[in-house]
Amino acid sequence: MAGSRDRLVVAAALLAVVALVGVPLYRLAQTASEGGTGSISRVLHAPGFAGAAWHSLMLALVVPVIAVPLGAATALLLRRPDVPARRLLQVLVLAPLVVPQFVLGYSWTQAYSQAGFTDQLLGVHWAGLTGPVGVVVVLVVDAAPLSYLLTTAGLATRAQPDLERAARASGADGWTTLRTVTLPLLRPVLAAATVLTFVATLETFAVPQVLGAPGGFSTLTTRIYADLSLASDPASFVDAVTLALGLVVVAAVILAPADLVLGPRLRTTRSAQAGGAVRASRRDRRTIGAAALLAGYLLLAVGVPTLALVLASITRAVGVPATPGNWTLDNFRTALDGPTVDSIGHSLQLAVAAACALTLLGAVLAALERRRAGRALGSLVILTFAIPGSTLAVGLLIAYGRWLSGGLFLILLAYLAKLWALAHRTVSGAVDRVPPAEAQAARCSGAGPAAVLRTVWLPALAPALVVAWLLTFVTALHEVTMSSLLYSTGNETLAVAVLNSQQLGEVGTTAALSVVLTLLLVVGALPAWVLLRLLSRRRVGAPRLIAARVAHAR
Amino acid sequence: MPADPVLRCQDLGVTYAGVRALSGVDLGVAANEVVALLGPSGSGKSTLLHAVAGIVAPSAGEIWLAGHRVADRRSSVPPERRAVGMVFQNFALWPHLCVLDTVAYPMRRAGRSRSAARAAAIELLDRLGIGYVADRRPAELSGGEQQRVGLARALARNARLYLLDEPTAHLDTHLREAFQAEVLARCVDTGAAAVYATHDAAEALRLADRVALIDGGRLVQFASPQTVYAEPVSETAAALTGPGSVLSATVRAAGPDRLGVDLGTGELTVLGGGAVPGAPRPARLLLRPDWVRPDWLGDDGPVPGRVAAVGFRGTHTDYHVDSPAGRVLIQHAGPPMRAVGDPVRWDIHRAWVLGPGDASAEGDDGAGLVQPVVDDVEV
Amino acid sequence: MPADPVLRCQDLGVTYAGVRALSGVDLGVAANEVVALLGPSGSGKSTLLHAVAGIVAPSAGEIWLAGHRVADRRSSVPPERRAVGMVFQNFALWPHLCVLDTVAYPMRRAGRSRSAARAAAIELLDRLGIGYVADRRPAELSGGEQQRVGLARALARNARLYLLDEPTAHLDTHLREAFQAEVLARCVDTGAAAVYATHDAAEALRLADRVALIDGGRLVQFASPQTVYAEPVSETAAALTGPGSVLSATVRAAGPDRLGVDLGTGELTVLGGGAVPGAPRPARLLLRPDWVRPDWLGDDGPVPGRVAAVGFRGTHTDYHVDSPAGRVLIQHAGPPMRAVGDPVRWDIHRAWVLGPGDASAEGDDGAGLVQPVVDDVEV
Amino acid sequence: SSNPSGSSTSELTLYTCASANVEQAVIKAYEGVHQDTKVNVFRAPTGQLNARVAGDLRSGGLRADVIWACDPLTMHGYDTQGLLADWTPADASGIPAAYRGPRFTGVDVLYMVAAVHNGTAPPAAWADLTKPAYRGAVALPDPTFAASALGTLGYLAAAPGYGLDFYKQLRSNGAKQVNSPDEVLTGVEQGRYRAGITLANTAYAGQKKGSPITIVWPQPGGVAIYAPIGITTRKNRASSAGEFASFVAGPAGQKIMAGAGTYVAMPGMGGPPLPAGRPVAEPDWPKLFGNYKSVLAGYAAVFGN
Ligand SMILES: Nc1ncnc2c1ncn2[C@@H]1O[C@H](COP(=O)(O)OP(=O)(O)OP(=O)(O)O)[C@@H](O)[C@H]1O
Ligand SMILES: Nc1ncnc2c1ncn2[C@@H]1O[C@H](COP(=O)(O)OP(=O)(O)OP(=O)(O)O)[C@@H](O)[C@H]1O
Ligand SMILES: [Mg+2]
Ligand SMILES: [Mg+2]
Repeated sequence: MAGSRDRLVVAAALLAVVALVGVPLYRLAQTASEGGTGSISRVLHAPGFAGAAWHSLMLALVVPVIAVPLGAATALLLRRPDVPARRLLQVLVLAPLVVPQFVLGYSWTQAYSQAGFTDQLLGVHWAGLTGPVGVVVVLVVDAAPLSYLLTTAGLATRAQPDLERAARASGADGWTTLRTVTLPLLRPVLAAATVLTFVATLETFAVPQVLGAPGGFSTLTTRIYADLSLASDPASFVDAVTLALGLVVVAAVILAPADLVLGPRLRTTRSAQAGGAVRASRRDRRTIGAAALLAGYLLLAVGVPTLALVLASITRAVGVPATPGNWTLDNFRTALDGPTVDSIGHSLQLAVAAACALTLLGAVLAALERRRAGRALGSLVILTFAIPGSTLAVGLLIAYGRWLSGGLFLILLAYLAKLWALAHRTVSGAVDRVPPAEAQAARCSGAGPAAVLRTVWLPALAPALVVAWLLTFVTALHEVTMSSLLYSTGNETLAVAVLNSQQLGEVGTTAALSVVLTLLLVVGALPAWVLLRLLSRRRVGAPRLIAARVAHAR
Repeated sequence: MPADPVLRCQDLGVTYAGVRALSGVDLGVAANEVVALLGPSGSGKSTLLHAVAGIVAPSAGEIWLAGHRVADRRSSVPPERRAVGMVFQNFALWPHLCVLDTVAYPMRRAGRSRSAARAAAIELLDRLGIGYVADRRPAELSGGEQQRVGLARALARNARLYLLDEPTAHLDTHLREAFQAEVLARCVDTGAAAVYATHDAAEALRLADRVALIDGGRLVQFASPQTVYAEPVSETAAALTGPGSVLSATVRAAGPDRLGVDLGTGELTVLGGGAVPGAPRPARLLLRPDWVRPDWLGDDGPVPGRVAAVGFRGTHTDYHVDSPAGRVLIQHAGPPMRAVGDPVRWDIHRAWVLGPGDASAEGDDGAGLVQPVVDDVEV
Repeated sequence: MPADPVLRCQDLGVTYAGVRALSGVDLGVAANEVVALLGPSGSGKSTLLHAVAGIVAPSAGEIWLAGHRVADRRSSVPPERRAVGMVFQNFALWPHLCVLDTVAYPMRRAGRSRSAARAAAIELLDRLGIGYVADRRPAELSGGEQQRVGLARALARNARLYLLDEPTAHLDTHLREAFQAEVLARCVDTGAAAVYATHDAAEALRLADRVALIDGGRLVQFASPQTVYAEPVSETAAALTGPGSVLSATVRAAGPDRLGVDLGTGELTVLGGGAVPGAPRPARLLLRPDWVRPDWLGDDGPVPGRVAAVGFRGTHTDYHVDSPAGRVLIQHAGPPMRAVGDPVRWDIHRAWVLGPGDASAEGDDGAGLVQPVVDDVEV
Repeated sequence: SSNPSGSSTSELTLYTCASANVEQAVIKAYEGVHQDTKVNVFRAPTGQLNARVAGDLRSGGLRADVIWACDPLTMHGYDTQGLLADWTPADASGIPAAYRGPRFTGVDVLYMVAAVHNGTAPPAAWADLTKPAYRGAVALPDPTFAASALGTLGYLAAAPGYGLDFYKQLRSNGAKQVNSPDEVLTGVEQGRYRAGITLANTAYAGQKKGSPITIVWPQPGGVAIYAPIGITTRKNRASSAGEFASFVAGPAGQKIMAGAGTYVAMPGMGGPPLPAGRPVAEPDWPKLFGNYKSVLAGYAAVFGN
């Protein structure tokens, strides 16, 4: 009967995959085929296609290669209890996460472009910002927190310091230990981070649009957007869809083999011996140096742009010096009047609902993945992550609009479809670190599957689950394209307000809006972050009666 | 053995990804019985216990618990629905639970209130002498403390059968016997049974009602401690059940339970048995240390020898003595009274003739009986 | 001990988050020497080894390796720059490396080519009898196989000092002695030394040149095997170093190495020593089993008794005998020849008088000498 | 604007890309007059609008009764798909003929003008932007993103003395193409670019707030892009669709829009002040409907990458 319950779960998951991934993709494929094979060749031979495709692929390959090591290194550094200002750094590292993508490019131009913040202040500006290099840098900064969080969650899942000590005692110095033990044990986590960053970059739009265009740097996603803006002509619409599916194909071609071949290889079965306690190591010069380096990075990559953004939000008009004389709250008033407040409410509801559902879906998938039945599911759900929001939204509209058009629920579905992979990979990376013997011991102690889930897997995976929740929540809250396409009167989301202010060309208002949003996030995410820290510290107060006993023992 | 044994394995076989770890094991355990599972490293002890617990599925045969079939090649009842208490060789403690909650865990699952479970857990921990670590996490415990937490957790489950996988490997004699007493008491009180995997012969012999010798995944012998010690079915079995020496000698039957043994110094008539040939024939002869009597003073011991190695073991001293028939292990109470090279004459009052078909068995696990002698460093 | 010992601990202390695990340990190990670290569970054996290896930093005292100070309260040389080979109590095997690469690891770190390291690793694995698992990952090994991989890895490091934390807990006698031979050979060949943590008294006594008794984080006694067995400094020490009984008797000095002992049946003059009072005075008397001689047949044994429990141990049988002076443990070769309740008279030829200031030491670890008797289930 | 007796109200769905304040003002006014009608709005930039329409069409048909686009081209696209029903405003007399068609009518107008950062000599004619004075300092919006830019392109490409050569010269003069007119404006306001082609209303708004820019209407004129409205061929289209559209196109609606700060199609309705005697250029939309693809292709050859 446990078996039947099992089968039920599997069936439900398969159903969800079909509904959220299969159907929309199928309907999009149908749409693309409207134009026959003609549209494909038209797309392929359109001027500039090759360049855009190359740019997209280049970004998707380069960004993870820089961002993932950066994030992982940060996590490994901040895991050391002896890092100065550790707590503060741990918070700041997450900052890029809370700055919405739709102002990211803008905040950087504000900060570093000619006549920007640093130019006014120090007379230095960065010409390369608009162009490939700028795009890569900003995307890296934006992506680093992801791998940082995944790595941190992984380390928190099962820190096994004794494995590293064994390496030291076998003659390996710190670096060699990192290379030969710590990192290999993190492989599944790093793989997850790489895949997610790869796809997210492949699909990113806002940053290339703002920073790429002036340098003549177009990507597939910007082309899709261009096609859509001309899509009152059905042909261009079909082109857009075809391009989007192209992205899916790229993702599939690169990821599916990696998942099926590499995935299992990276996994290791832990044995259940207690991993030894983490002990404070003496602070040395290298640690301090690294911390300083990190602080500097955060200042340049997060501090200055954010500051520029805040200044823009409180400055009367663009182009006037951000001196107190020119400060005003008008931007905030404009930002918050009209439907904005309600829409923020809606977005929060959606984000919370999506995050909760996604954390569950992700966990379920991570579990099924290890069965023969669910092996390929992981590679399937990532496909919808690869489609630009606008197109995926159309896919869902086509699939379910007949019944759900204009409701919040359709937007929720869109979020689930889009972000499932994000939640799944986050959890999946951590699962491998939990020794199977722990679950076996629980069952031999009389725990049924449900109890094992609650008492062994949940605590073990808690850090990963919190991170999954956090990531999906933030992403959903920032989401603009899908909801702006699926909303209707009465259930406006934040996107509507954002696009409105953008459409009015009121940079200040957009800035103000994103500042509000950031504050909201900080308020909302702080508890989750604290929770994560508690879990990763894994020190829970002893029950009262024990404390008493221990006193007289020994 | 009663009609409904607590445990019955029929032709049980287990394979791991091709590796055949267990095959054709037939085993029955009655209520109140403590069976020692004695075997060398890698012989399949843990595998057998895991199969009975329901952690690994058998690839062949059946497992019956209290008259119900719980596993065969097709189906398998999950561990939580088998009334077994398991001690894992590698403890398998939960890093996120403090000791108290770990031991309370099985009782919570059995539906007891948190406070009741904790109280019972405390009591159990105290009986195993680790009440003082109740609020610690496994990572903050010494090896033996971890192991005792594992023991407490197993005992905390109200089981019909306890599966103990080298439960005392990290415990000193005192704790070891305290725990064994605990288990025996439990078996008597509740009519439960226990299967106790170990490779410490002395421990197995003292503790168990019956000893199951397992080697290379097969059940070699299953009998009472005294039988497996004095009448091992094979040289491997002999090696598993305690110290001893195997010499080649000419042997013949000399009446009931009597042997005529010629160690190259004329025939001696001694107690014993085994694969005894009618007419005098060369055979492999097992001599346990307690069957050999050294004669330190005089020279009326029939067999001559020369001390090749000496090992002080506290209550007694091991003397490895070279003699015409081969190297023989002699134990004598007290500290060493002879040095390497000293002559010594000795006598035997019992011997056991090993079957011939066993040289192979010895070959394939390489565990010869004459063990490397640690005191002479030519090894 | 030579001028520059391989290891010297001075007033060494270690605390874990408040828990004081080790204090005031002074220990010296010379080249070629094998020191057994004998102590009950939780006594601080692993902590000491970890401190020497550089895995935990001392909270007090100093550690010297081959004449260099490697750790004090302020600074600590990292493990990789101490020439030590460590066997971890919980193996600490790397889940992602196959056995071969695990054992090759230290040699690779020492700068040997991959192929050379692998060849050497194979050879080492074969010597420990696990060549057949070379390409498996730890998760696919039995407990004892895992432990042997841990041993191989430690031996694979070319060290001046080997730190072995209960290295044979999961091995059978045969493998155990094979490994110990390996270690001894290594020490002789390379002039290295070894510290061997265990709680198996017999093993420690046979293997070690000197035995360090550790209890409650303190070094209790540090002497030759025969001394710690026959002349333990305290009841705890006596408990650690082997079986025995503690009786209360009236004792007086009776000449050099002679005691007058009255067990309530008139004075006997026996070998022995210890905290001997000049005038007859009640004292706690340690009797090792090999100091007690039962007299099964006649009744000329001076002390009467009655068998309270019997335990078959293969080479010999334990008889726990109740007598006026208390319960005494008698061992006799061969299978049980008396049952519970049978009368038996006995004699002693040696005894050791334990110091008075020791009752406390007994109190705080609860390890009384008269061990719970497993055969009568009233425990 | 919720109505207690839901039964008696008729609902009307408007798809638009007009800016919120304008569209909201009009709807409020309309609902004020017609208590029994509730207007649902889907407002999005042209791209999303197109996507939504396309999605509707493939899932049971268009769900809009009235479409109010930001440019004629988009509207024409819908028209050629047969999404627009025949409709002309009740009294369209006030609206210039150029903005009137059989199925859609322009209700407000966007003007593409030149904005220069203060301290830069304003261009008298569009052609001046190709002068060395503006080398590397001009920003222009991407016509594939913004219909306003496409309109401008359409006009200048056809204008005598301009054509694609003009864009070639811009390119060789180091002009930068960004996405939207708003990015152009922001860049100019900041001083990242000295001059740029952008929308009059946002530019004046920025100037009003104090951004250091000057706005000029270069010869042959600021390019006018009218935003048309029309009713759909949706089956069971709301009866009030035509009425609403007519309201927007009629004097009442125009006044309100003007009040909301947009340049309405109907002259004399007020609205934000515009410089007197400004030159205004009207693209030849019908021609552009036919050839915008080739125009874009030609442009891509210049500014594409
Ligand atoms: N990380 C830790 N935090 C707190 N206490 C600890 C920690 N590790 C060990 N201890 C305590 O220190 C004492 C000594 O531990 P240690 O592991 O040295 O004992 P041991 O002699 O190795 O015992 P065993 O034979 O059981 O392995 C024990 O009481 C243990 O509870
Ligand atoms: N997961 C596995 N995959 C492959 N082979 C395995 C696996 N687990 C165990 N084996 C093999 O099966 C055999 C029996 O293993 P088992 O753990 O039962 O031995 P054991 O008697 O418990 O030995 P020990 O006393 O060392 O624990 C061993 O040879 C081992 O190599
Ligand atoms: Mg085992
Ligand atoms: Mg230990």
